[in-house]
Amino acid sequence: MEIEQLLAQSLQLLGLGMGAVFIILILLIGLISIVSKIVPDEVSSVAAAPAVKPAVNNDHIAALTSAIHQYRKRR
Amino acid sequence: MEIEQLLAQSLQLLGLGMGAVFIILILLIGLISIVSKIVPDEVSSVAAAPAVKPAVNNDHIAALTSAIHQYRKRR
Amino acid sequence: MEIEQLLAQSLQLLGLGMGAVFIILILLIGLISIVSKIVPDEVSSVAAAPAVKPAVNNDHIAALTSAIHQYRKRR
Amino acid sequence: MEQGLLQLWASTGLYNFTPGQAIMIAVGAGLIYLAVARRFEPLLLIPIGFGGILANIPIAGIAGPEGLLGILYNAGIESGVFPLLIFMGVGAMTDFGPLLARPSLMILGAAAQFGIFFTLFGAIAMNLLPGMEFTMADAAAIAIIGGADGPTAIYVASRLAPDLLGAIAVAAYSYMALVPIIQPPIMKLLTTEEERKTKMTQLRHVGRLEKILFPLLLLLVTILLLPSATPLVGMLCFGNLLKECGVVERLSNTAQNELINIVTIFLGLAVGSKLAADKFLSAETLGILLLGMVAFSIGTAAGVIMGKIMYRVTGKAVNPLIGAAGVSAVPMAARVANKIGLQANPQNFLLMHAMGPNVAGVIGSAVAAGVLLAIVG
Amino acid sequence: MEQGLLQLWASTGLYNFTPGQAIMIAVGAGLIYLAVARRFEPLLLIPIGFGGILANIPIAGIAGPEGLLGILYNAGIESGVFPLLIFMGVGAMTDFGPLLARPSLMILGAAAQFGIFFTLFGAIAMNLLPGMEFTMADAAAIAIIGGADGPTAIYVASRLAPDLLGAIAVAAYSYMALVPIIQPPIMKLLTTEEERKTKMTQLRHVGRLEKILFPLLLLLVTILLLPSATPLVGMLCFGNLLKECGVVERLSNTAQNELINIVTIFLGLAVGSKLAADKFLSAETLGILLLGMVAFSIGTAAGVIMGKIMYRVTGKAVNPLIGAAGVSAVPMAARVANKIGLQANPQNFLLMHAMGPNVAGVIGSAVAAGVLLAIVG
Amino acid sequence: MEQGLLQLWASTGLYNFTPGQAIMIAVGAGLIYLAVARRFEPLLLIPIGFGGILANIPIAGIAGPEGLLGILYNAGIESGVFPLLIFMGVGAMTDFGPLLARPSLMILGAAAQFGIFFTLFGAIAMNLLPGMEFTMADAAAIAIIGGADGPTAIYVASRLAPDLLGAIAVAAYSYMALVPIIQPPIMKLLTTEEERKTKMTQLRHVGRLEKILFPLLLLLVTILLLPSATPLVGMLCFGNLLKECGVVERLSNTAQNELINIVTIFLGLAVGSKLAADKFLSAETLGILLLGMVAFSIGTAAGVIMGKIMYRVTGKAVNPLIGAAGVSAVPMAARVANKIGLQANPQNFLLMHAMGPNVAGVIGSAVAAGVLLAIVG
Ligand code: NA
Ligand code: NA
Ligand code: NA
Repeated sequence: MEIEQLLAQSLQLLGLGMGAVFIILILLIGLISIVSKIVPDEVSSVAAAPAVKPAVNNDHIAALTSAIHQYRKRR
Repeated sequence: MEIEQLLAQSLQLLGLGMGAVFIILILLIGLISIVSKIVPDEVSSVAAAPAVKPAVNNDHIAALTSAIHQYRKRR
Repeated sequence: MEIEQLLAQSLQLLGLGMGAVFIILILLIGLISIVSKIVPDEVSSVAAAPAVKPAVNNDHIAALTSAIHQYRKRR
Repeated sequence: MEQGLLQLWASTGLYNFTPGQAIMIAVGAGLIYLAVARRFEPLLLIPIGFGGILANIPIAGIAGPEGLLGILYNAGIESGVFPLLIFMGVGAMTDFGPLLARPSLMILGAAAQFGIFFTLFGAIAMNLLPGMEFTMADAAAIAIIGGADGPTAIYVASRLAPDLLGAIAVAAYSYMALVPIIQPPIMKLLTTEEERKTKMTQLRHVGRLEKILFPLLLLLVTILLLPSATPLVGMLCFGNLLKECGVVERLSNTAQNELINIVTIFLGLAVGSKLAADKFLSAETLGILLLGMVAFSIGTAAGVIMGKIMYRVTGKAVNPLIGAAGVSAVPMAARVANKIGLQANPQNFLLMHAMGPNVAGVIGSAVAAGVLLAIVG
Repeated sequence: MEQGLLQLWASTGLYNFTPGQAIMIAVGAGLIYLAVARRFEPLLLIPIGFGGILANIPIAGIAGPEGLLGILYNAGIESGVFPLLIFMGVGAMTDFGPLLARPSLMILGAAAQFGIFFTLFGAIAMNLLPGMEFTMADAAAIAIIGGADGPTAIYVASRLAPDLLGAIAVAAYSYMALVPIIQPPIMKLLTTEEERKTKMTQLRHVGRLEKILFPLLLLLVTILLLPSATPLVGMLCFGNLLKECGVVERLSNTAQNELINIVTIFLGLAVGSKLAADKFLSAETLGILLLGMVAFSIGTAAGVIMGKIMYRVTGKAVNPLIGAAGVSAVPMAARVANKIGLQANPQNFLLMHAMGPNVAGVIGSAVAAGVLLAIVG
Repeated sequence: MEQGLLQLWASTGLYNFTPGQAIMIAVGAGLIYLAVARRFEPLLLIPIGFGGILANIPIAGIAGPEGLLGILYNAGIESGVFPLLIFMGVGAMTDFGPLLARPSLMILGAAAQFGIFFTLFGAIAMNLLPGMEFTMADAAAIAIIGGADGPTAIYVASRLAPDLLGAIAVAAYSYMALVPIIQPPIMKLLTTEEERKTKMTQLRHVGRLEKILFPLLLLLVTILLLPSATPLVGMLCFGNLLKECGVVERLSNTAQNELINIVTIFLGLAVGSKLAADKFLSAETLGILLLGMVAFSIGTAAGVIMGKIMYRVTGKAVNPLIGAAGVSAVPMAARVANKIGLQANPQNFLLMHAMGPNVAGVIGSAVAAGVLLAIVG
């Protein structure tokens, strides 16, 4: 490749790269801000309890099962 | 393979498998009971001593040597 | 190979091997003695300090750069 | 510039996602949620769930042969190395003392393996349903979920049905976490209040030499009768010998700490690589989840029923509840037996009595795995 | 005997040395000297320097395909496994709390990546000089030095320009060690005394759930927009999740201690295998050293300038010095910002404020690496 | 059903055993017995013995190319990686201070290597016996047992005579454990009561910088004169540098704890894979056991005789007993010298004086290994 082409390509990479970095980090700033507003100040008691009793319902299997059903319907 | 064959084979596996599990664990129960009767209540002082002096005889080499001799004779 | 040759070769290895071992260890004795005379009794304060501040000059890059220059000149 | 932007856009996830991948990433996140918020076997389900997310990222190919998860899978699971090292670590962490103190209770650990073999039959029978196609190897790999032992399930599945490995591992660890939900109703249904109140006599002291000899005896019996189980049983025994022999403490510590931790991280990520959408999102997975539940329930019931037999035979010296611990799921199942026992009688501490059948269940399912590998493999 | 002596003499190093090998052994010893006496990133530069020595021993072939270093290189660096595991450990050691407390400062971590892309352009421009021949892939691998992040640089170089890996890794770690020398003059040049005196308000408390969600959010954004960065970002997030979720402490401890230590030893030795004389002693290495310095300087300047912009926009709520920490080089760059701040105002503690941009810089350069891998790779 | 039963019976160990396998399982159990009850190098002999049992299980194929032991052997011993990593750990655990305090005593560590080369000659001479057929490579691999250093013996054997590796490793570690039995009679036979009573002056203090420079000097000399020894010596020096440099404590700790423990487990099991009956139960093994004993005895004698020479030359400043420690077998041989010294004179503490020749013996046998690999390999 000619040097001019390489230089052009690298300039383009400069733009794309800095653009991608800024877009991703700015998006992340937004998401973090939203989360910090939604999330209660301290973590929910369920997760924080040191020795929580194991699951009390079957939402696990329900989740997997519904995911599969959903997927199969879409195909 | 036909489904009937598969079902028959799986029934057979059920019998063989549970048989093997019971035979091995029952054999083990017997062996453990025998060992617990043979073995002294607390471990022999040789093994228990915290800083036993290393071997005092050559039964190690003797063991290996005799094993080899024995094997070579049998061939 | 004939057994005589093998025996001769193994005798030769005996000489070479013991020679190499002695030469290397004696050389090492000499080097250690020299080092122990050159080196100050306790380690230099730079290396011994528990939380030394990082490098204060560029002799690192200088070293690499000069190594490369030197090499390229020799070729 | 435009071309570069297009190239970049064509390389985004947004551009390349398939619905299956999106769903599987949600499933991975769901596993992590259950592991963190509900304490579902977090040591395994966090790496598996995260691995599942990584495996379903478009373009990146992390689960492919040149991606990290693919490399880990090939090096450690296809080869069988990771589950065997985990089993060594389990051996180094297991105290067989309660089992040795009252070896007859091992029979409970044998009975509970009925869950495995009944499920094998059930999986084959499922072929009568449309959309299900389980070979004998598939059925065997699914059945081993009933062993309630993660590394055994992964080892057998990697040998017999690698395509189903993801679903089998997820089912095995999930149901192990669900033992406190699945077992109690079955245990209560099959036992009377009086049976559940049964107290058991204190366990005898077990000497050090007996503990050293046990792994060697166990290995010997397995060698003589079922060599196909010796990779699993052998590594369990090796780990236990390291622990009990008392002269290689540093190796024993490493086997039950750093080494098993490292392997657990790698194993979990590698199992996650099998949560790729095209393999996981199928009717077979539903069948596996259903059969796994059946396996656990039947295994529990078989253990309890054998417990009831022993209750009668021994003149009420055995509380039938500890039979449920025979499925393994160490130590969760033993704790459940203890808890149900306490509900019936607040002075009734069954934990140590249940640990014997519990660890016997690990041996039992390793033996069952050996049978399946010998005949189906 | 004579023949044997000749054979032995012909097998000595003295007989077989090339000047390049001798020089490279001196370079390896120099790196060890700097690591030990000057504390230049000793965790990496001691293994790299020692590996460099071993790689240049004549006859022994330690860096060859059947030598220890060659085996480690093929197993861990060519495959990408080692840098990814290091990144997992880094994730398990990193507290993203300061970043979460004031997310807007992430913008500083973005700006500092300008050093990478400017250097890419500079490397291509260097082709105008005689004796330099950098392909676009070479240029991208060199540019990533500006990310000031060792594992990222090694990962990208191993994918894009394995021949330059030795020089790139040495440059990356050396300049990371030289941050306290390189950055202060630039920081002082670009800021006024008043700006440097700026105090910042205390950071808010960040809850545990926010910390758990962050790695998942970060991964999600990366999946959607830049899948090619997900191997690096994914392992960083996985490690951080292990740390923050609080339910797998033993895995987290292993990831940030024994596992990362083992991998660091192997990675360093393997990188050293690329210090073979014929690859390292070339004009390209000089170019790499020069460009790396440029990359660090430009990155620092860009961070500080963005800091000055934020200083104005926020009405003096942000001290521009912390922009320099955006290059990453965790935690050295944050410490430098703190130190320069203290020089201007002895009550001005910037350390925790600089940690946000600092860890954002790690994310930023992983993202930049993803762009380079997506477009150039 | 019948067919299934037959298939299961045909897959039992009972059906498939060969007498050789049964004997080798007994040998493996014997090694474990000696390791546990008699403390024969348990860190190695328990994994080796257990690996030997696993390797001789019929059908299971655990030592085969797809079995765990076979995989570990190929990955770690055929490649040379495991012994080299052990050597790194040994380096990180070794204090060369006593050697540096009085370097002239290294000559004792040189003299004791006579055991290696005399045994080489002896092994070749054994070909005169019927049933023995040792090539020069076999003889060299056997001779290295006289180095009294496990990883060196395994490394050399894996390169020169992999088929004999099992017997050589077992002999090397067994005789290292037997040092307190083998050495004292030889030591007493060759010395007078007066010689044994000789007290030695206290060792000078050795500075940190000397300790840092030593591994680099040692490596330098080896590079210049004997590159074929640099893999072994290099890793020893690398480990020692990690320990002594003082700036990478976490790497040093990992190298001398978790990493060496993990590798020891794997190495032991992998060596065990070479205890397969068809290789081990041969006349050659008897020859190896005999020659190993000769090697230890001759090495001890040579060390003591050199000690007597130094006793004269230095005017009774050197106790000839410490010459026996020159065979290495660290730290057992030094302890034996100390014990025999105390028997002659209860105030005569030789331990630290014997540590110098002891660690010099490690270097000496690594050098001897280099010669053998350079000329025979
Ligand atoms: Na089980
Ligand atoms: Na960065
Ligand atoms: Na030696």
